[in-house]
Amino acid sequence: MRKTFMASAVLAAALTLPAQAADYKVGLLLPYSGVYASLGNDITAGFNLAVEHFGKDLGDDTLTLVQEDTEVKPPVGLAKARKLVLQDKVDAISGIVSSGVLAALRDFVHQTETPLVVANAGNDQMTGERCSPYIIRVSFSNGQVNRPMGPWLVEKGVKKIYTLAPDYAAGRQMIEAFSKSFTEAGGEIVGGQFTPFRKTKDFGPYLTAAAASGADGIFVFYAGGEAIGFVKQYGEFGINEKMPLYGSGWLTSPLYVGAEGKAADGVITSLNYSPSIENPENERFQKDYMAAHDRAASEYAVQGYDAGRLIVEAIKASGGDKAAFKKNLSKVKFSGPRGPLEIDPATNNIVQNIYIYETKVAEDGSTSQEILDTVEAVRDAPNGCQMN
Amino acid sequence: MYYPSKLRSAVAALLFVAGIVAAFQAGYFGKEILVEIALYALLALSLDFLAGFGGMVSLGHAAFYGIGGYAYVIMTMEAGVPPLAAMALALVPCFAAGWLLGIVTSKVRGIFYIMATLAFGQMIYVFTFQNRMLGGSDGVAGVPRIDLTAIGIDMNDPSIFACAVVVATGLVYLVFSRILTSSFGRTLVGLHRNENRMRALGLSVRWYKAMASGLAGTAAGFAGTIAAQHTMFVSPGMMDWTTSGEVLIMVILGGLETLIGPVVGAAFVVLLKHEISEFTNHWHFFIGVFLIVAILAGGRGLYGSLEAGVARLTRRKSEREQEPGKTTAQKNPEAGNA
Amino acid sequence: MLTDPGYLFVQFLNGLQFSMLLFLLSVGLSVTFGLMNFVNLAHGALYACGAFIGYSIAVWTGSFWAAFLLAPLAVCVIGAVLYGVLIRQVRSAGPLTQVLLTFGLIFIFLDAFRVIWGDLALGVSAPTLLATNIHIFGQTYPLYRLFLIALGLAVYLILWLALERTNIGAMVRASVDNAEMASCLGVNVERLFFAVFCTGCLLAGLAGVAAAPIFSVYPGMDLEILIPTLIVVVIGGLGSLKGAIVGSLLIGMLQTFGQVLIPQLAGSLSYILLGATLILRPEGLFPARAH
Amino acid sequence: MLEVVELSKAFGALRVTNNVSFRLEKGERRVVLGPNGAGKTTLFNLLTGELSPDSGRINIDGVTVNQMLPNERVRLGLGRSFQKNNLFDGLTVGESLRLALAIKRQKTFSLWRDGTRDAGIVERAEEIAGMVGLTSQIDVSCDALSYGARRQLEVGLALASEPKVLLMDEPTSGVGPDMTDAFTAMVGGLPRDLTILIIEHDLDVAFDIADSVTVLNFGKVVFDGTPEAARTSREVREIYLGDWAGDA
Repeated sequence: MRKTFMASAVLAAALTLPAQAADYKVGLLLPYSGVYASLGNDITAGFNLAVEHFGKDLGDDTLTLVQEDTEVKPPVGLAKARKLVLQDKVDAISGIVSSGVLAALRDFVHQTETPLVVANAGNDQMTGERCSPYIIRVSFSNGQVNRPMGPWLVEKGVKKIYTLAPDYAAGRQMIEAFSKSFTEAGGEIVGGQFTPFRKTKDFGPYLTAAAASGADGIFVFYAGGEAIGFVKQYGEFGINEKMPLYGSGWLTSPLYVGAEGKAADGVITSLNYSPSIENPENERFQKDYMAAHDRAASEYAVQGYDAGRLIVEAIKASGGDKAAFKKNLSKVKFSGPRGPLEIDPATNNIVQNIYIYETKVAEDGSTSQEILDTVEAVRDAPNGCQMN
Repeated sequence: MYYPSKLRSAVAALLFVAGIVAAFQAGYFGKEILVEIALYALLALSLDFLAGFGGMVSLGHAAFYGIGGYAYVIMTMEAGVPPLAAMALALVPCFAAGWLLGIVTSKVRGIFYIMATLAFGQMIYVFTFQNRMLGGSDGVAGVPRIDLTAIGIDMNDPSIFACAVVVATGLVYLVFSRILTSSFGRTLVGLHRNENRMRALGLSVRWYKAMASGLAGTAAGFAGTIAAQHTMFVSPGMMDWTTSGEVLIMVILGGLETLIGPVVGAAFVVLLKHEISEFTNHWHFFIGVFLIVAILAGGRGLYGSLEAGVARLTRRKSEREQEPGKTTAQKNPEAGNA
Repeated sequence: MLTDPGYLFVQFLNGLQFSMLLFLLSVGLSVTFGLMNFVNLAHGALYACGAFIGYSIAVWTGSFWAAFLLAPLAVCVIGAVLYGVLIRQVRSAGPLTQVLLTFGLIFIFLDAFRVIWGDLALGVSAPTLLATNIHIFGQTYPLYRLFLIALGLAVYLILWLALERTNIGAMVRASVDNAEMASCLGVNVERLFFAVFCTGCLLAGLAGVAAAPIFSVYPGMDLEILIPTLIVVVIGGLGSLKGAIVGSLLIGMLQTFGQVLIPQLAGSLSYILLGATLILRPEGLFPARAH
Repeated sequence: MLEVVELSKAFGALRVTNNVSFRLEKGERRVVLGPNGAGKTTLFNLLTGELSPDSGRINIDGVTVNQMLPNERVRLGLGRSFQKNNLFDGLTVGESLRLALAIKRQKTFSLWRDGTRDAGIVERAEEIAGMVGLTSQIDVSCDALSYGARRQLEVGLALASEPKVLLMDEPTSGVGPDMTDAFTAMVGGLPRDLTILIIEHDLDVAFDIADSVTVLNFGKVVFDGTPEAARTSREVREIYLGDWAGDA
């Protein structure tokens, strides 16, 4: 699918005096079919909203968007990236939901020196040992989201944890990051399992094992359909009455929490965004998103929104100089719906707040998120990243 | 029996020339699509060899694609084998896996064979997906391409790479065309037509099935080594059983048991997919409809229908030339294939 | 943990529950396989139909039980239409044609689900009556899952009685054994096949709606269940009720206890079992047709 | 050339082949007769190797073949035709015969050369087509042949495995009386040094072709002798009158 979006303004031209004007082209590389299609659509919606909010005063510069579907297949993603760079001659690419696609693209964008503004994929390595000056991540790293939960839980008196996550790279990175910070803070991982990715629908056997492990709580990473199945089954087995559930925030994402029902009540998770964050940026974002799409904006939409804003701000800061634009992408700082954001020059990963929140399910089934704690400006260690 | 008829050779030559022209004339994305077509063509024609001519309808063909890709990656990136040698060596495990699969499934037929190959493919898929040494779900990036700068060829030039892939596909086509006209090819078709009779005539059936499976696996693996270099990346997604299914669709839409038909099918499906995805994300739907229509229309596929049409025309012409009543039955290349 | 009988018993129930779901799916597929050598890869899509339609009915009427009763019927109607329009025309064609036709159907269903129900996973609540849990051997177990187990066993019993004790059942068995002979004896094999096919669709729809409260409902759920179902059918042997139930129990238990005891292998265990079966007993454990 | 010694085979309690013995000299043509259920097909399958005997021996050209697989026996010189046509639909008569010859002459291995086009094989295929009366239809696809022609090709394929001993399973089943005569003439025209064992139901065919006759009943040999002796044998007549009245 190819949609072209034009945002330009003549009005501002008289006010500023750019050295020159440039026509920017940005490729949105996202899954629009396949299992992650809903994520791709949310990110696109957020991105477009950012262009609407912030792209009105671009001066003589123009911004054109080209959308391409990655289908969640790394070879397809790479082929589309090549098309965007070599044929459409885009100045930057944004998007990328799955880490597999990101891994496939890494060398290509690095070699062609095409800035890639990652709006979801969280593979630690891409802002760690395999980092690149051209890969700028405004979403999160898998470790970043989960690390703060370790010390926080220990502080709340949770000493023993059983872990569960799907058996693929992201699942393992999330659990490893949590386990490390949790044990360093004095906690103990009493057991855990990695469940076959997208092949596990029945979590009964794992939940039964977790319940019998003697842990104080369960820490999990599940997203999408797996999250719904997991949380519901957690409730069905009555484990919610004796063993609290913790995890990374996708578990109780507003997208799915409605389908999870009562069982989601009291689940405590950490994430880089929650719709209930209170600041004017978030209020505006949620209000306008709701007006346009008739539903609350998800954590994916906000990543698209911030990616879009980052690109627009970089354009504004560059005065029509495309070389400066590439450099400015990683220098943009702003306070958005997620709070203050900046790009860590050591890794090009985002530095952002991580919110620890509790999901509340009311009697009538409506859900809300109560932020219990905010861990400010979480920054990843370089993890072997050397920019060059 | 397979004959490289004039029509087949003409279509093959036409596609080859079109491929070479496209390699130099098409836009960058056009070159991407060209390589994608060529890779699917390799998979489809080798599957046609196995399924169309040999009667072994496999849903595990993509596993060999993956084995070839991963073998190339392990050899170049872990064992330090030079890429060109690695490309050749990577074919060994592909042949071996295909051969073993052929031996093991030699007594399994029809739907059971389909299931057995599906299980084989899924086992390889799950093994790779869960194996962190092989990069697990994320796969392995940074795969090197073969280096032919010594003879003045730069494989990093998209046109040269696309051209090389088209030439490789053409060569594999010629090799399979030759194999199908060899004693082995004749025997394979005989096995498909009547396995019991072949056994009764004294043939040790399983060795031939193993060989056919090994050869098809080798060609699919060869495609895998190219795919790994093309994207400079391998991932378990290469081996998903739906990839095998898509290749089977290409074989059918192009024309089963024609060898060139599946190449036509690969080009058709890949182009159709890209055209449709220009205006909708729901290209699966349209491919599904096309497939069903093609099957209800007789299942000959695009090239198969062309061949049948030409055969009908020439038959009518020769009937007109001969006196009525003196016509002898024609040798029908499509016979028993409808 | 592994020596705790309560724990093992609950895992056994988990295995049984998964087996019953597989049984509901595989029995229809197996008998259509056996009766007419018809390969239906779209069987999983019919299961997903049951889940999606069930979801919509549950949302509209506010009653799970309405969905539970109506969704299977709706799937049965969809099956009947598919049969009339497409399947009848290829039912005597080779497995290749059937595989491809039904593969095409998978593609069509996949996008149809996305267009109608969207890309997001949906949840269905278990009926209030069953949305609780009970205590067995000091362990908590969801009542709804016990209901699923009972449902599977009840369907097995009904099918067994229907096959063994009724005229139609005798006709089905005779036709599976030798369709030519049966049609010589005056059995309308065509109509019988249609009836069996529709029953299979009904059961697939039932499995879909019954599974919806436990699993979530999302596009792609059909492909995920298809492969285990096919494995059950092939391991059990084509066309036999006994094969379907034994195959389901084998795979269900193997998966469940595999996940608990040898998690590293859990993903491949059923494929290994399938491979071994095909090598040692290519016809499956209890094929209906003696060869 | 072919020797069967005290061959027995039982399915459960049912002894389908009970201590059967006979021998064929080189060039001898023997017909095994018997009513339905006499154990003819079981005997045939024991000879080809589809079944293995409980006891007894089968010798081909002095070699005991009890443990051999069907295809190994074929290589040793045991050819067979099938009761139901078992042809290569989609292949022409010539292609089928050349393929069969290539298998026998072990020319099926090459991945490069087409051994079925070797001069020797092409000539021999034409010869065999001539022997079974299909010269004019050599380029016709098997599935386009008439039923009778398909029966002829069935025998042609068996001949193409260049057997020393040819086993034929009810070669005239389903063919009309005219064709039966033509068939008898065709067998009569086969090289005299070819040893032939025919399993038959039809008495007349048996008497026209055979040098010797074996009659089976309930798995046992009840008669072994010349066709003339069989005609006058009381035992044969009893079975014949009892079971074969319809054919008489």
